[in-house]
Amino acid sequence: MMATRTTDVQTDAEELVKARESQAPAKQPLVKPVDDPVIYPLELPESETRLTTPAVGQRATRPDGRLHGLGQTQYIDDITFPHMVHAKVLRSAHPHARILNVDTSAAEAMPGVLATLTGKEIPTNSFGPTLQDQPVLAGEIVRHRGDGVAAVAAVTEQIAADALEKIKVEYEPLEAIFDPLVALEEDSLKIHGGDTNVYASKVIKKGDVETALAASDHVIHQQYQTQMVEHVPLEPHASIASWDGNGRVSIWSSLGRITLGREDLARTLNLPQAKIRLIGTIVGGNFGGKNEITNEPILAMLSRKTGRPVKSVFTRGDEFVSSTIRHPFTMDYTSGFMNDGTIIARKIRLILDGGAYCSWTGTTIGKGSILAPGPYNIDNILVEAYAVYTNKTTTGAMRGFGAPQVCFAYESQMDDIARTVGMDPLEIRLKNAFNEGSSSPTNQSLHSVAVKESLTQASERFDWKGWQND
Amino acid sequence: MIKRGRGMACMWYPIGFTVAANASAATVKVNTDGTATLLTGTVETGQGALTVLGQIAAEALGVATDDVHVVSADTDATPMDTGAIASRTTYVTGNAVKLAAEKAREILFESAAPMLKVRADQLEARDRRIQVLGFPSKSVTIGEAAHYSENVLGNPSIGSASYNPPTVEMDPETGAGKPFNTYVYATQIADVEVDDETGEVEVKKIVAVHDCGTPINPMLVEGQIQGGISMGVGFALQEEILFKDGVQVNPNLTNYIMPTSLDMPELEVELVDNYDPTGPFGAKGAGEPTAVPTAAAITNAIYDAVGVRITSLPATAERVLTAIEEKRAIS
Amino acid sequence: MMVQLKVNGELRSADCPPETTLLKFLREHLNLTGAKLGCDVGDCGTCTVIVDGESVNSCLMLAARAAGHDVTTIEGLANSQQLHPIQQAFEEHGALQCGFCGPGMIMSAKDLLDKNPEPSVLEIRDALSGNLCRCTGYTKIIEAIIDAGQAMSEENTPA
Amino acid sequence: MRPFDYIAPASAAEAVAVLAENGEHACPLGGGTDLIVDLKHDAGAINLLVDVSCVPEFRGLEETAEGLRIGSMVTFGEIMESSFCQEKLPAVVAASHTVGAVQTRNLGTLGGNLVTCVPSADSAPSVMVLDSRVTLIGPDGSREMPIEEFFVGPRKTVLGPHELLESIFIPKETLGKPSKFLKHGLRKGQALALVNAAAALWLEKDGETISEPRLALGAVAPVPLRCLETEAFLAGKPATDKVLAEAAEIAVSESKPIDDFRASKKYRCHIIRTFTKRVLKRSIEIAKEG
Repeated sequence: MMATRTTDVQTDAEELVKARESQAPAKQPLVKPVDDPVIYPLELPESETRLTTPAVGQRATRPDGRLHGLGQTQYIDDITFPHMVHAKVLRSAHPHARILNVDTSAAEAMPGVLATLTGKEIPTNSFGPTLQDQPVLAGEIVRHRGDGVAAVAAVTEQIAADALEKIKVEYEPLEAIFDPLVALEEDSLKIHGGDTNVYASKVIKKGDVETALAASDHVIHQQYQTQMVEHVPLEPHASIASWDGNGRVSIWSSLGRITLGREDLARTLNLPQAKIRLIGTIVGGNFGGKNEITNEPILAMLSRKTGRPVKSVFTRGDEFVSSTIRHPFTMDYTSGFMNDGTIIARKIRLILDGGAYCSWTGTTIGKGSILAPGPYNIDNILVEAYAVYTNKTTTGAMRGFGAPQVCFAYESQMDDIARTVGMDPLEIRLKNAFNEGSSSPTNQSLHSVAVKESLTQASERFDWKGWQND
Repeated sequence: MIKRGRGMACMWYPIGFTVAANASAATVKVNTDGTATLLTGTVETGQGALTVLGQIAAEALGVATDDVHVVSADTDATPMDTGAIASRTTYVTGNAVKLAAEKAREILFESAAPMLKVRADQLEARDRRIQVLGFPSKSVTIGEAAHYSENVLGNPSIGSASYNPPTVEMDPETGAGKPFNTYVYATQIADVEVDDETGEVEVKKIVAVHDCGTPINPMLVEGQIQGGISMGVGFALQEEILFKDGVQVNPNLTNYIMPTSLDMPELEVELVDNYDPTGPFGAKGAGEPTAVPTAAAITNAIYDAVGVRITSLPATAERVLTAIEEKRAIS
Repeated sequence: MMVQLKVNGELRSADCPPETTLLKFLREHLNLTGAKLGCDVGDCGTCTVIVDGESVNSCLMLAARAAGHDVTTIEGLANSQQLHPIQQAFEEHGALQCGFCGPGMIMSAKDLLDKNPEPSVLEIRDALSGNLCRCTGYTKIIEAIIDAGQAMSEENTPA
Repeated sequence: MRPFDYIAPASAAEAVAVLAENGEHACPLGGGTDLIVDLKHDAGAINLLVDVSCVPEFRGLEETAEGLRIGSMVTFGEIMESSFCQEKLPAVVAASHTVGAVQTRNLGTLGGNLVTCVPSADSAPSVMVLDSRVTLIGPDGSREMPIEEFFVGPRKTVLGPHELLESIFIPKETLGKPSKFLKHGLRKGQALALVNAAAALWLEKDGETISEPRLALGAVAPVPLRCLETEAFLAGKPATDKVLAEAAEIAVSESKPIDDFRASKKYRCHIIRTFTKRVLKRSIEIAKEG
């Protein structure tokens, strides 16, 4: 049910805020300057690169680049609407807990606070690109510290932030798991119920890896690990929602994928897609981190409750704690190879720390597994990969979907193989690298392959052969 | 003592989603003065996607980049797009844009054919004109053709199209299949200095040679590679979200250590000459793969410098020094 | 409190609460949104403006503290005829991608080039170390600043 | 930020009076690079900022017959740009250069850095090795003390409730004394120090014997640490690698580094050892270069 605050209450709140005149921002300069000091160039010639045909291959300058340099680009936080209010989200106090009660009454009573929202009020409180296992605002359980538990809309950001401190949440703390290897254990606590914390797995099998390892001149094994990494877009996630008299909601968002974003909004808000307009602005850095909805449904609900446009901008802290991050991988690599450096077998096991929710793990485990053997002709391959839930920050899409992790492993091992057989790192790679028409680990015939070309060209540019260590 | 080392790493990376449909649609409308408007549902997230898509539309229509205005990212106005993800925009959305522009161009050819008294299939669009193949002096401007088409024949030059990369489902037991339609390849080589008394690693230079098929805009591809490397340097040496009892201990830019301008090496970037017949004008993609091989190139260079294998990232000074000391203890 | 200061050569004033930072004052009271809020604690540099000829993090400076001083923001660089040489060079080099760091980056570059028109690469890197960029690896930004410095020197050299 | 009031007094006396009038609710504001960040997180009881950054008594670099007086509100940028400091106080200039980045150095002040009194304060070791003294001003007048006595604990100094740091004084005897500052952080730009080290010393006429050695380390103890035992060991010793190695061990034993997410105690000890040797060695080289 959508509770709408009465006009009286709103007016009261506004009066109170007005009374605190010195604390509420005055939106316009009181002394209007005679000449606005902002003068933008209007008659600038275009760069030749934009005027030349053929267009492909030109080092064409970017029309958005000029506006960036002028400070004229409008990111979400640069947009304001009349009567716009600000939302903040309260984050979980525990990595894993049952929510017993959320009491927002003290927050709602604060002057300047127009509405609050809890997970129970979200029509369909789940989303996710593969599994819909993530709540918009946690309803019954929080599974990591970044989970939102309640939201506030207030006339200023500061009042909204102050109001969060007035929200009383009763938790029953639950056992939490932070180590993916512990989460894999049979008797471990199951973070999303069921009988396992493994929520995605992948197998890539080619040839007969065990026989080939047994037939190899050399077998080496190494475990590699990578860490959790944040995207750090310079622009924090931001959005504005505004409900109109026709029952349509317009949402300006820093999302990088609006078509699917609108599907998620329609689902969570239980609205027809035609009633939702999602507008992407210039995004101030994405890198995979802005490919899911975050506060958008919350703002839509708050806009409907308050009758005002509602904006929220992540703090830098929210950006770390509540947006997705890169999956840490634990990677076991065993390679079998011959005295001449030919790699004949590679056996790989990948454990992905999946964090609290699935997010883009499906894509990450898929790409990570397919790419894991590296760009090499290896006839016998076995890759087994598992993603497990932990009570940590949600891991999702980040530039490369698992590829930087597995590349760290397979390329470290290439050098160790080279050393084992006494070959130069360049030679071992040239010997094993894909050719045009090579068969990939999934038996796909590859076209426009350029591994060897890139190796040769890079080595020449670097002067690999002439290089001396000192 | 400062020890120097070099290391290389190569990589492969797919374009688009893993098997799953990830379509893009696009609409191109040629205005009656020969300029054009492109509608795309993708979002500019900094890569220069809109510039590249505009260049693709311009190329297909035979006009210049500046002649095409790109409208993007509004679900009320622009066609569906899977979005700025999976290094797919140039390839997938680019193919959709090219197909849409070609449809609009076909309408121009049909109207220009009677103007030039030839068949439509004898025409080409280039240098802002529609001209007879082999007889470039016999031509009309694209604006003239578009005006004639829209205002005389009543057949506005508009094309809409979509593209989804063809894939084949993977076998659940073996993974066999065709999860992606195309891949890109690259090699990066790092030159590093390691202070063997502190474990500090200074990356002096990285040479990066990447394949992206045809570079639609080489300047933007270089920018992608340089930026990807900076993420790779952070991944290799410094960046890590740390936890204590499930709480992040460094959720801020003071203590989460990403590279500043002083931490980035000199970068030398080149592109492999390549052409993918399945991509728009031979193009594949460039976004994500740029960040892939950097860490391995750096840790291989660390090995070359001081003889220790870093198996756990990031290779912080403390971790490198610990490895050096362990090696000394053994030998 | 009433705060009056000079912004981009013009006297501007507005009534704001005493806790208003210069960044908030510029963005919310003067509608100059070129300076950005990226971290709010002086780490990222997206809020960089120049006060009395020195670049500062406007998120760490109170508007009250800037009262009576001379503030230059990204909006004050170009005029109706031309881009500032730094803006021109950034555009030509494709030095900005997502652009969010751009206004701060350009203001830091201006602070540097106003004092040292021919900086070395290391001096440029040092001058930009308070401006984080996640898109570009800083490479094209540095190239653009070198070019802009040359262009500014030529502008200032009598023919 | 939570609401607070702001006042910019015109003199030191006025500043002290305003602070005294408002008790614990008032807080002096310098460059603000630390305080404004703190206030954004939690303002506590503070509801009045007393901006002392432009108070004339706290400003200015002044050369007197006795030495150099640096007003507490002199910014790191101003120190770096001063040709006098570049010539006579290269270690202080070098330390100033490692504080934050250009924008924070243009706001942040030497006095503010000392008053904030975090163990890793970059400026502290560089002024400690020059036998600096500080002058404080409060309701009961002013007092002066060696800088080492100023620091009490993490984020705690001897400053009384309404007392302010007026200036830092560097005696003429140490102006131009061979000195060096080194910092080890987790990256090059905007680095927080894991360890920072400053040294100053003379060589006797023989060009070998160390005289009046000073060593100070940052981020190795609850307060910036003057290594008195190491100094006592070094005085009168020849400037050999062996002596420096022994000095480094003493410096490690004088330090009490912490274990935290940035680095282990073991690693910090290692860096203390390495950096003590390096900073002394560089100081000796500078002394030899004359």
